[in-house]
Amino acid sequence: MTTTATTGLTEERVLQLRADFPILAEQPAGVPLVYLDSGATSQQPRQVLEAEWAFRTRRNAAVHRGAHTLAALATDDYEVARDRIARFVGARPTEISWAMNATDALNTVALSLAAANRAAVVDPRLRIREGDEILVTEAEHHANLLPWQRLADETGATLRWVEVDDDGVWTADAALAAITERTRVVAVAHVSNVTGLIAPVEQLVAAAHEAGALVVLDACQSVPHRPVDLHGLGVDAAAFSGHKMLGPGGIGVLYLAEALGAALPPARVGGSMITTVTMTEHEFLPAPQRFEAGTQPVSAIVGLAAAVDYLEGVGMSAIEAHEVALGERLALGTASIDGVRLVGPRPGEERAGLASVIVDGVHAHDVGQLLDAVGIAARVGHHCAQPLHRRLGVAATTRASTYLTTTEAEVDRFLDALSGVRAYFGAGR
Amino acid sequence: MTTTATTGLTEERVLQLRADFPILAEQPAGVPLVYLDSGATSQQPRQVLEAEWAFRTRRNAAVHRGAHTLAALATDDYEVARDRIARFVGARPTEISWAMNATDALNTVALSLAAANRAAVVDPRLRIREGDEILVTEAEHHANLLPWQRLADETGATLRWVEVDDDGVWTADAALAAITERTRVVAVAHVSNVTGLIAPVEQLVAAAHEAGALVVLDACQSVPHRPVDLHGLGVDAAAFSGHKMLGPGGIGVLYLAEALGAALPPARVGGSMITTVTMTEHEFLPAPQRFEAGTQPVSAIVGLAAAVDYLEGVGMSAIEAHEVALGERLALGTASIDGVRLVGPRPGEERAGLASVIVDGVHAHDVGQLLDAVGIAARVGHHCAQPLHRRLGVAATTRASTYLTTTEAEVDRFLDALSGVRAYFGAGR
Amino acid sequence: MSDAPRDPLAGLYQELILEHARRREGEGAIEPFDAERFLRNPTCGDEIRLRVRLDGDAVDALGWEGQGCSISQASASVLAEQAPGLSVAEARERIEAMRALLRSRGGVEAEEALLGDAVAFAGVARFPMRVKCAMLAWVALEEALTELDAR
Amino acid sequence: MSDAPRDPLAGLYQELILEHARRREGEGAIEPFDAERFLRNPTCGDEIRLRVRLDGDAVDALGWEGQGCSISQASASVLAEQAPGLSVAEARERIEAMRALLRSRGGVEAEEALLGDAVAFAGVARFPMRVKCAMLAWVALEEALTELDAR
Ligand SMILES: Cc1ncc(COP(=O)(O)O)c(C=O)c1O
Ligand SMILES: Cc1ncc(COP(=O)(O)O)c(C=O)c1O
Repeated sequence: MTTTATTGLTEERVLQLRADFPILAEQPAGVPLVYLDSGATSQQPRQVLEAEWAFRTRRNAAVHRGAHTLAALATDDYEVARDRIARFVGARPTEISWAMNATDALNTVALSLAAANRAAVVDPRLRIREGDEILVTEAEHHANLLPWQRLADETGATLRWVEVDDDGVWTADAALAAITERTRVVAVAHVSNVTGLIAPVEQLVAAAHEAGALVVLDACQSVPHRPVDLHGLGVDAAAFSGHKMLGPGGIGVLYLAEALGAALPPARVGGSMITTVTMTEHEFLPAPQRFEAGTQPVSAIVGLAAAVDYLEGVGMSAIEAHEVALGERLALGTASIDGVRLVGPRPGEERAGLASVIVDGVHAHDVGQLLDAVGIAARVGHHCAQPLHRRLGVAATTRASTYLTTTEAEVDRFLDALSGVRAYFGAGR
Repeated sequence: MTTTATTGLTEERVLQLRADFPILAEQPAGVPLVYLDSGATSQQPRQVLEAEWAFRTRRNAAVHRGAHTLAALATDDYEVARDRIARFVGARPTEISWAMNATDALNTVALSLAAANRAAVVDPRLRIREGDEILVTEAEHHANLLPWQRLADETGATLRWVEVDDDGVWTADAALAAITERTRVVAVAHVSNVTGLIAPVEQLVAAAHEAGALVVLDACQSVPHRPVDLHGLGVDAAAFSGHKMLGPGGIGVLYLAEALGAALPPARVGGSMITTVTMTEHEFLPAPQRFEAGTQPVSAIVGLAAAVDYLEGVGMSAIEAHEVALGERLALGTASIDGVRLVGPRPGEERAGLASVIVDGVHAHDVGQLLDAVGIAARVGHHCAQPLHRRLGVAATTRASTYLTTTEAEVDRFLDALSGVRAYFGAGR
Repeated sequence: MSDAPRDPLAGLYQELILEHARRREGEGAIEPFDAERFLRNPTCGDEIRLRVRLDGDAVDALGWEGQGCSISQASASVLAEQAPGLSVAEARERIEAMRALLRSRGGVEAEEALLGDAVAFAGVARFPMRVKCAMLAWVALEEALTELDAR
Repeated sequence: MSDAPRDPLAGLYQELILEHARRREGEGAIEPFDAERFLRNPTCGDEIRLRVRLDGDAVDALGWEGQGCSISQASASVLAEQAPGLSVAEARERIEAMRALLRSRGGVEAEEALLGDAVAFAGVARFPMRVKCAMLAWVALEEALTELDAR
């Protein structure tokens, strides 16, 4: 078994980090908390809370267009945070704008493409017509599926998808074969939130760009957990959420590569994103302001920058190695329990630090309830991926997802509890 | 002069409240801060910060669809907060959904109406066609203007507006005369962020409903400052922002009256707002969930509920009386300074607790700079209302806006500093 | 509130519940039927399709198909066992008692006389997230009866 | 950083700036002209329309129209006073020096010899929000010269 000590995080280091997360000392179910639900939302270290508290009690004001000092200080913090977050994902600050969450960011891309295609003159790079294709996978999160269903509907394009196998896994070959000259958009999750599968982004980008298609990356499960270089990957757009990367809720990040950001009309319109407004007309500022209508979640952005500082302080490569080892431990462990079916890549194959399972004869909600009784917070349900679950033949799975604060002992407690589930419910009797 | 002591807040009470706001003790410009920019963004009391801190360090989790205790606790807090906020504005909890800010909420209404009108079968209540009219005023904030410009564009409807006079004021008569059978939407600010004018909402609603039009209320400057009963007013939709009412940034509130919420399609699509999703189709949950795609800003919502508690603890009627008195003091005071032109209602006429002025011969940015030098944080610029400023014949005005923590002495310091501006810049020499 | 029980699940999964979840009394689509309701709990995906046949003013037969957690399946099974023979008014009364029991958060003494085996669900009251699961079939019957009333 | 001066505005509104803001040297639309730029500072709404005419390699005349705060108007006035007679290379050098001065946050000693009266803007460097105001006309000239270079 891979040991996390060499390239990842030592147990000592993990315990040290855990001390920064007040909630990990809580006992919501009356027993020590084993938090294995970072895939849904992560917990926040003191440092993030303190950065926000400091901002709100010392420098809070409406940013930009303020002549007073407080507004200047707030604007400074705001733009420094943007720089910080941009650097974290290998982007230019002007390529980063804000959203309510990743879902909002993905909707913005799809809504903006729809608006671009309703315009009298359509930018040829953005053109989507009847007969064109939008490509997703069968494993997408609803946030990266529904906006494209709707865009296909509105433009008359066809939504196509890469199918998954019985384990919920799709292959690079199948995806590459599905990209044709008719493809206009390829929208895919970098890391699946259910299977932990890692998409071959570089290959997809090469093929998509060759075909003249845009690539939109749902980076919700990658940016928090491994080093991501958006320029290096070459995608045209990407979305991720602050609340999944130690940051606060209410802040999503939209990356639009310079060329796309310059071409796309905004989805939302209002104050702070215009140059001139008359009663009948309006003109927009360039990106990123163009995509930032109204007052932005400044304190959350400052908090997210602090989260990024924290993550980089630990080291994204170390976090990745730590979680990959835990993911493998989960895969191996769950696959060896009788009557438990592991979803996604097989043990030994590449996967992120999470695992979803099906317990034969026990509904996932009952599994989750029993886990909760021993303090384990895992997630049960369709994880916003109903088509994938339908393909797997179940309504719900049970998912354990790890982060930098997860210990091997916690994974083992999960595996141990999981082993007892079928007996408890008398499954297979 | 009206005294605030009888029906408003005593000076003692205001000083007591100020102690709850850590930032008011700061000296960003090196002198004590006189914060007269609550109209742009308000400051947050300890109680709001503490509520969020408690949530984030003890109960933070993804809400709904979680089987574990932490998720149940978070869901509880989330729905209790929704109830709290709904009650504050006289709405049912199912009529309240979340947005990034008020701008986003207003965009949602306009985008959803556009989507409804692209559907194969259009709900007659939502139908907007060529020849129909959307009515706004010349004084609207860009957030309540641009979305309607775009909706008019997309539907072929005509955007009409109620004109303002030389003071930036429009009359109920003019507005009522502008509502015809062709009117489909009336979108108006309850309180103007520049002039402090209070709209005759009940009259507009009666006339609009008579004509079969929807009324959308931009309540950004009313809900924070005076008692607002949305059911009592009878509007069909309303929007306001948490950051203007002692709450955190990143949370806007969208009110959709039950009938409209049931009829409107969502603007954003994704997780947590669906019943069934296949690769080709999706079905939505009823309101409010239908309008809440993806992870919502739960901590900010909890903070906003704490802000509402704080406001009600002080009493919205008392806050209103306090600010109305300060608004009158501002109006009287500014109107009596030589070379200073007060915008909006005349002294003695009804106005909210803010005032915008034009200083003859001195650009607003220079005014703001000089005020800042003596610690006064006022706002200068077009306040996201360019058409109004064009009508007033200036590019920018200087605005002082008050809140429950503002003292008479602060207003007087502002008036005093304003009196010296023209001399400092040698205007009129 | 803070007195966490040693086994927090004690009381939730009564043996009777697990047994009913396996037995699935009344599973199947009855024919003919007077009313049918399809209900779905969007939070967790539990589903039920419930059919009811009346004989005059009494429930003659009840059949259901569905999927979900053991709580939702067991409560459908218990309902199917109890409902036949009840008058419509009695059925409504029992549904109301079940609702009161589940919403009590432990505060209400279960009306054992009225609810019979269904008192096994008393433990669900301490798990608010599961109340909807336990009520699913019962609400389906309630809605079916309301539909029949309206005819 | 925390040493707040007693009059924080000292150094910002030099008498020379206020005087230029009133004088508005070079205001007006010159004819003929070789290049024109319209620039707007979206943050505060300051606007300038600047025209330049060359005589061989030298700036022959410069005229501007615009509106904005005293800083932006005065800096246009100072520029209009200084530019005529400079070679294009000298003009660019001076624009660069102005930028360095304004961005210095007080750290750079103003090159008085090079900037002349424009050193009066040294105080702006301590007010980052006003730097764009002071640079507006100068950036307009820079862009106009770049446009002419490209011809
Ligand atoms: C009247 C009015 N409408 C709309 C807005 C926009 O609010 P937000 O920036 O929070 O979206 C504001 C605040 O700037 C406002 O004062
Ligand atoms: C892969 C993936 N995409 C999209 C989302 C949506 O993120 P959010 O809810 O923050 O908008 C999630 C998280 O739920 C996710 O895991």
